[in-house]
Amino acid sequence: ESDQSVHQVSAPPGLKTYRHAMDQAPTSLDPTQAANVYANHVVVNAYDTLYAYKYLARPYQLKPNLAADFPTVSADGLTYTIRIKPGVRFVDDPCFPDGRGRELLAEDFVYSIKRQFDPKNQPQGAWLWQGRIAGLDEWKAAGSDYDQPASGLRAIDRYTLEIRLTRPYPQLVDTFAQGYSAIVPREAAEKYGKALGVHPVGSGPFRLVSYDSSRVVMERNPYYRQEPVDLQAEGYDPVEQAYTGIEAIEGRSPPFLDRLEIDFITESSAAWTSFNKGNEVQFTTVPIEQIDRVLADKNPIRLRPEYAARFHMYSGLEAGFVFTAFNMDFPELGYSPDPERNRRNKALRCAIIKAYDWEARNQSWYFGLATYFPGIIVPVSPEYDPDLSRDSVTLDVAGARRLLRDNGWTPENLPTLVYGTTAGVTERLFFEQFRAWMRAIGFPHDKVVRKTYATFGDISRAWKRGELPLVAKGWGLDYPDAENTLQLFYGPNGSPGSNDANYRNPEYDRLYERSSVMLASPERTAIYRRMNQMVTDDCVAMTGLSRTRIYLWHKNVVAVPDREIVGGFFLKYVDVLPVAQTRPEG
Amino acid sequence: MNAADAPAPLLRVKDLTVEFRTMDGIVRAVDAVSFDIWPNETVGLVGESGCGKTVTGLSLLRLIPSPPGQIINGSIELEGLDLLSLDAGDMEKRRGSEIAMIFQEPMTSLNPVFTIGSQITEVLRRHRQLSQRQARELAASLLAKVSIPDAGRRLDDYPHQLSGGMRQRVMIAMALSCNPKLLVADEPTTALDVTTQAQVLDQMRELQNEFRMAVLLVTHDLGVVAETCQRALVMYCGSIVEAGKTEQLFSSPRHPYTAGLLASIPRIRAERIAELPVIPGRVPDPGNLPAGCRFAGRCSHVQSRCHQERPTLRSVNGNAVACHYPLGADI
Amino acid sequence: MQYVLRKMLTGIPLILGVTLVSFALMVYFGPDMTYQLLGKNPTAEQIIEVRHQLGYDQSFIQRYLAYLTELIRLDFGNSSSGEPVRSLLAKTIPVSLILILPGFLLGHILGVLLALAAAFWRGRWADKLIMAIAVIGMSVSFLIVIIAFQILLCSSDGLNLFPVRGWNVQSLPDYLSYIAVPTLATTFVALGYETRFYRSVFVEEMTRDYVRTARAFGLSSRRIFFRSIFKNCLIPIITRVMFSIPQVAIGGSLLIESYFGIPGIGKATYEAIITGDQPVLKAVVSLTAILFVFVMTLNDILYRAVDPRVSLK
Amino acid sequence: MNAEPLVQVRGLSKYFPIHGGLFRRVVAGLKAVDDVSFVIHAGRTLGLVGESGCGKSTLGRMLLRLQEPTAGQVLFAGEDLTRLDRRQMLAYRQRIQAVFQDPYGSLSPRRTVGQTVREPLDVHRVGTPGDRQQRVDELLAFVGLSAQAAHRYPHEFSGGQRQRIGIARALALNPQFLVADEPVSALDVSVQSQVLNLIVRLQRERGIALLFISHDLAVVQHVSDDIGVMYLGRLVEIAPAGQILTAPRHPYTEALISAVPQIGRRMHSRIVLGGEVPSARTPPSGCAFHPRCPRVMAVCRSVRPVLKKNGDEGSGSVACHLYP
Amino acid sequence: MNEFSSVAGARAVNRRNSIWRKVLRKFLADRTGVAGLAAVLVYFVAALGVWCGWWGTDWADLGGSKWEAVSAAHWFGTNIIGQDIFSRAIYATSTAFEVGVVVAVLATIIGGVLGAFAGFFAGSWIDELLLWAMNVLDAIPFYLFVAAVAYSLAGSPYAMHVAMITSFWIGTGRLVRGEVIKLRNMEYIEAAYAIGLSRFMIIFRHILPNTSHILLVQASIAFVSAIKAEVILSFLGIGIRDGMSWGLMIEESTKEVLAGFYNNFIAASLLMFGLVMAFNALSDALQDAMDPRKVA
Ligand SMILES: Nc1ncnc2c1ncn2[C@@H]1O[C@H](COP(=O)(O)OP(=O)(O)OP(=O)(O)O)[C@@H](O)[C@H]1O
Ligand SMILES: Nc1ncnc2c1ncn2[C@@H]1O[C@H](COP(=O)(O)OP(=O)(O)OP(=O)(O)O)[C@@H](O)[C@H]1O
Ligand SMILES: [Mg+2]
Ligand SMILES: [Mg+2]
Repeated sequence: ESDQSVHQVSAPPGLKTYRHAMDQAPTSLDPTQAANVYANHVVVNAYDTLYAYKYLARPYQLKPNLAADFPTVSADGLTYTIRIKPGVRFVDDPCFPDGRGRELLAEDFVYSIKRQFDPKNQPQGAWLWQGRIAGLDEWKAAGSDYDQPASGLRAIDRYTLEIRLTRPYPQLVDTFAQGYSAIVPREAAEKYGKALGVHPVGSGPFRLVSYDSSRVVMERNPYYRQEPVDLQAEGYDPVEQAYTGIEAIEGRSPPFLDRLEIDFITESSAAWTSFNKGNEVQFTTVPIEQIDRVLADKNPIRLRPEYAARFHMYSGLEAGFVFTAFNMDFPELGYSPDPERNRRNKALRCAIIKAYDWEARNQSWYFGLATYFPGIIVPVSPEYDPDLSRDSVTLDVAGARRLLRDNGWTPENLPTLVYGTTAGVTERLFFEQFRAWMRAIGFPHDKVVRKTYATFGDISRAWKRGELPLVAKGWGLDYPDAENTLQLFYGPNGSPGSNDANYRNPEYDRLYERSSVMLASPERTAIYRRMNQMVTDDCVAMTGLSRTRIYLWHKNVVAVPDREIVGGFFLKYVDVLPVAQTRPEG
Repeated sequence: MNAADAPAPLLRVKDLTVEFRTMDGIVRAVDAVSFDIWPNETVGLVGESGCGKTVTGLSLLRLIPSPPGQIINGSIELEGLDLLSLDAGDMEKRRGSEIAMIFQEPMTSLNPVFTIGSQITEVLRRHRQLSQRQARELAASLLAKVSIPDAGRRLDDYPHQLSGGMRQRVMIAMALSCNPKLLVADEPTTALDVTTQAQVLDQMRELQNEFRMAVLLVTHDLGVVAETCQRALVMYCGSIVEAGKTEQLFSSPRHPYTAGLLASIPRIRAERIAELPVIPGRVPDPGNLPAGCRFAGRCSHVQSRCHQERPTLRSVNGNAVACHYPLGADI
Repeated sequence: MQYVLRKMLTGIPLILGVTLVSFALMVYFGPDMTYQLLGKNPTAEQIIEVRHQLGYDQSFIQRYLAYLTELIRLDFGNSSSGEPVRSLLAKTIPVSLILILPGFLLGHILGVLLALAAAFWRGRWADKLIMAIAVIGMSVSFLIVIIAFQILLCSSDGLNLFPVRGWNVQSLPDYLSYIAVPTLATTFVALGYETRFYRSVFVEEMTRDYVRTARAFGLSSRRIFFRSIFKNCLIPIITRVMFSIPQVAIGGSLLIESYFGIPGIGKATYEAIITGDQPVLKAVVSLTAILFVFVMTLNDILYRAVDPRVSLK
Repeated sequence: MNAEPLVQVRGLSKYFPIHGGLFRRVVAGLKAVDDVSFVIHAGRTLGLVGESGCGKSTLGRMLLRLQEPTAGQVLFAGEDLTRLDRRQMLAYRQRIQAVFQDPYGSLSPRRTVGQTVREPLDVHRVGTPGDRQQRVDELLAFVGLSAQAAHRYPHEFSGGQRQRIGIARALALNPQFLVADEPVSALDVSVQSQVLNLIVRLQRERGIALLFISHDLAVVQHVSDDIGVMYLGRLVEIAPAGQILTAPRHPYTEALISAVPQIGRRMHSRIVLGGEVPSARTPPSGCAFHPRCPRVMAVCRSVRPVLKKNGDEGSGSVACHLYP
Repeated sequence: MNEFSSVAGARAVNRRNSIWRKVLRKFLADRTGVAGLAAVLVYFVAALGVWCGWWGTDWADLGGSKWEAVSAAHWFGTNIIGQDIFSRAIYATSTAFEVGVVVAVLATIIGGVLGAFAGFFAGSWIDELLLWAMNVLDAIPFYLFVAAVAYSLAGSPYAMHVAMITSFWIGTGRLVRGEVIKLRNMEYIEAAYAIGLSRFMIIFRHILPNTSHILLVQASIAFVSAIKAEVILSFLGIGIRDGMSWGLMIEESTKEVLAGFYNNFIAASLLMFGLVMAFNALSDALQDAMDPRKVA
């Protein structure tokens, strides 16, 4: 009997332990709930996925993980055949007949994807495959009986999968790198039911020891398949990455740790203090408020010597962005049946966009380290166009005022801007900043109001129900393809879908539909860029900004940390050297 | 020990003056009070509410709450030893064993969460070298002395299980336990019913004789004084206005206040009288006393001298009286 | 015994009341979990599905009654992370208890001691000093104390003596190092209140007639103070200690737990409130109500043990 | 006696419930007042004496309908007050008024004397506001206070003055009957007589009937025409004042009289009762006085005596087996 | 025999409300109390100025750059988005008063009235019901209760006020109830019955005014508690929604202090400490001055 909460031992001396810090706790470790990087950090380490992103390659590149190779795709792009590696074992767990983990088979993958379509699990990942993989929706409609087959998702033998699509889906392989597609044995899901969320049974590099709202502790999975690291294949760049000492893992089989702890530390200050103490967490993202203390230089980013002596650093742009969209369904500023009003509304939106001071936002919140850009294709996307006109992200108060005046907007007839946020301090200051900008172009103080929501769930509800004229949100890429952000403005995705702006542009929608079945190509890139321009021209959103992340880790840790796209894949490659070897006392 | 008729008094109080600091300024609650008590004598201290009786009694034991009160002048000699010169610890030892005091409120004067037995034995053991058992036996016999039936078992009762009269008798038993030379009894029977009051007073008198102690009986009931005391002191506004043998004082009062007081108390008369004699007016504000005689404002014999000059206590026909124009005196 | 039984019976309406109010506030009108459980690109159908799963589509009465049956069975199912509520509580409550206990005890014990000193030397400089410190202690915000202590004691800018946060307790030294700062902060803040309260209790008791009686019979002031007065003061002391138990056991440590990242029941409850995790809320609310009734009963029993006046009625 | 008495009390009783058991059910009754009857004629005073807790106040409160009787009737001018509802009672409140014991507790400390005295007039809407003001001044003058007193607060007055304010309030509505519950017990001797004189005067000048409650026989006899003696909730003797003092019949009355401390008398003549006043919760069987009675007989222990008219020797009644 | 004029009448006639005068005199003799009052008044003037628009109007303006140090233009420097911290701290003073006064007044009124009813009808079902309600609300830990109210009334700017009032009235209610049970047996209540006053009139005319000393002291305690609770609630994100408060400033500062920027923290905590301290001194002195055992 391995009651996990009982033997929650601290790192016994001699065990190689790495303590990671993360700013939020996952709410569940069930792959059906692996909606964010927090959950994925644990899920992808406890479970296996068919594919994964390469450890070191940037931009992100896929590689087979549990799959033996990339899929074989039929000519029409509709049928995928995937072989998985034989001999992979689940960890030992009482859910298995004799308590010993059995072999992972293709059928387990089928089962795991079906779980995303079983309402009992309150799954969150179905949108990735809904309407795309044939038969799954029907399977769900028929009552989600796992013994019934789904026509498009089959295991043709123990190690071979066949997937049939309703239409081409170039991002399909990316979805198989998501935590959502992590592979769960049926025995565990049936034995633990809901408690699977705190009791993962997988075949990933680590197995769970304990988990609560303040940290998760995992230990090495002794059965994890032996696959020596090939740094070249992982995208190693000796010029950029040699300082990390990563070459030390070449040819060795992960995981290298005996024990992995992830501390969930909400307050960045606490994380920072803990990190600095030297004997607690060994990794942190540099809290934004520490930037001036830590950095000697911002361009390029360089640590101050006292930090450089103790820590390794990596910095890069996030795979995501923040933006504020107008809800076009609000007749006060969006679509209006009256063409004249429609025109004036557009002028209003454009004026607001001009008044939005991205530079100030960048300076005050990100110490000038973030990158702001026009449109909705983020800089880390391969399709990003660095030469796009920056007018839409350049402050132009005079121009904005002129635009308002020319279109008959006066302080009296300006609509009230309701800015919905959650209750945090940063959100409030964002709002205060926004209000000050709007006042600069003539909005009266009380026509820019904040509405707070208790939780992110509550504000999402307001967005999904179209109750707010402004939607200020962030989007993290699920996979490195601009399609992932372009779908945010696709008409049929309107509320309650992801198109919270309820942008409806037939031309845009047509282009989106066309590009969504295309493989990456210059032609597809051109279409993406045209769509991007449309969103910009229609003044639908104030966008966008990608933050720079700066990671620090102790010098005895051998790693290139990352938290983008799926998050957490790097953990199995982390190695820790004996402290005395590397830690210069300061 | 002095005999009752010996010239040396047991207690000699001279010029005792007590002041309180209050919001309304300094209040002189007791003003140059002097009196003597001889062994085994009962002395009554009477006067209206607020005239300083309790404060006088408390100052004999140096129990004036301080702050705000302070004895600012005078001496209190018990068998020739000035109590005011003792240090706090010394005084503590003498309380209970040489001079003890009991109070008016039998309901609240005992600690509600200890049995009366433990309260009595605590006092006993404080002053005498006794074992717990001896103390308990002694306590039981004391309770029996104050006629509490079934004394042995009653020791384990809590105060609230006793009636008011019994509680007051427990207090008396406690007072007797260490055989003090002087007992100050501050209105010990005022809160009791008449029939109970009679019982308790009776008892006190008997025990006083048995234990040969002197009692200063503080009360506002002239009837009680008349029936129990050999001598009486009449206080008015912080000073003694008249003192003397009880019978003489009550039969021929010299001070108009004493006379007025005696006349105005309702008493059982054969005939209903149309109107009781009264002393008009009210006691002056303690913080705002008149310059001359403090009774001048209410006195029916007042003369102009009374408003200017304070009379001092002097002997008139056997009574000591503080009045410029004492009644029935031939001047 | 009969008395205890009666007391417990009168606790039933209280439990109903507490559960009703809390159910209405936290569960019925509380945050809507639906949208947290939806994927990034949900459909209207999924929304209905999730709402049904969560029982949001039922009436208040139906949901409350369902809750009561759960309460009677003492089984509230699984929290939103999937963990059985029972094991969640079993994990978090002990942490909260041992986290808060030292501060709780220290606050009350030191409070009583300081109050004793202040009352004993009433009006003197010791009293004035203690009371001045108490007022200062009462005037500083708990939050500010926590932040200041954390900077002073845990950060590399300060003394760096204790862990900043977390809860990794395997041994006594671990335990002590984790609770040190929270305990200091809670004690610091509680002390002002406790001292003042207890001092006023002692002072009030010192003016009682029986104290004067005891003094008139020559008992030493020390003995009067530490024996007679103290026993009389036990009643308010017990009441205060007792009634702060439910507060600290469930809610009192919320701030500490969230600031120091300690996985206790306060934090778990708070998180359940903000996420609308109904099973956890229901369990905590029920537990609180039961604990409250229990404490009330216990308080009455102790009260009777101390005060002979009560026991006879 | 002529005509119908103003107040007739018939078999008045008040039992307070004693709770016990698991559900706090009523397990017994505390007989605070037990089957008391008497009459008071207009303009006359009945004095009521008895020891603490014997039920005097409870009786007084029942006459004022501040407490509901358990049994019995209170006839006022022929009307049974116990049957009136709240509204009907309001009319009678003007005719029956009360003076209370505690000069400190019977006046609201946050209201001026004027407001206090005026309040009955306001409640019953007597006259115009101007009239009321004038009436307040008159009343204050009657009880010997100046008109300025109306603007001041009770705590600025001495006990005797406060008691007079209370009397002024009681007189505001020109009552016919006054219940005075220990109106002078809390006062100093020298002030007591002032207030007693006032009560005598108002009774004489205004012809008010009075129930005067006190524990002090000396006080009672000064104002009363008749005196009733209560013991443990029952009336044990009632007779004209002169008679009861000179020739008490009940042994308790005798003891009570002898216990009053008197100037010019030494203690020896006193009858001292043994034992304690029993509690009303556990009244002795038979005659409640028997455990303390110096003249106790066998019958006293078992049979409770009833109040009987004195046959030959004068008027009055007594409840004692000594007088068959 | 009108001795009134001879003795007391000599003093000034018609000194109205002299019970309060006595309280005032006692209060004025208490030096810490007076100092507290003076400090509270200074704060009050600061708050008043904000309401009247004399100062603090630029609390929302982006008047400077990020994290400016103390200077003549910005007495406490500026915050992360360049707002003037001094203006915000002053503006927060008015918020503190707003929260404090609203909560104190309403909680005291509700506690007073309900407590008076419970006490007056002690033993009846009204009392049982009110006691039950008090126990129920007491049984729910304060911060959780506030959080629950705040989240269930999410969006309402007064959620925090409602929550605080709902929990703060209980203390007052219990005290008033206890006091009223004592008062109920006072003879002046009986006298009021005898006169023919209805029970409602007795409660409002005779009972409530006589609990005013408790009400005043409780109100001052509620005021302080509200200000202190606001800080913690704002920190937890369930306090003030719009506008500025010390709690919000401290919330802002929690991250900044580790960056070595202490201005928000110091400004807010010092100002708050000052007000709370002053108010504590004030309410202590009030409590002493109004203690009925020491007054009448
Ligand atoms: N603790 C105190 N603080 C201030 N003044 C006091 C204090 N104790 C007594 N006094 C003052 O001393 C005076 C005398 O009080 P004392 O208690 O001796 O009167 P008393 O004669 O015993 O009256 P009573 O018959 O009411 O007991 C009072 O007028 C009062 O003003
Ligand atoms: N509300 C009540 N509930 C229960 N018992 C009561 C109540 N009021 C009075 N009693 C009891 O009734 C008995 C008579 O009380 P009452 O107050 O009438 O006596 P009293 O003669 O006026 O006494 P005192 O001289 O002390 O004023 C007492 O034993 C008392 O305990
Ligand atoms: Mg006295
Ligand atoms: Mg009475």
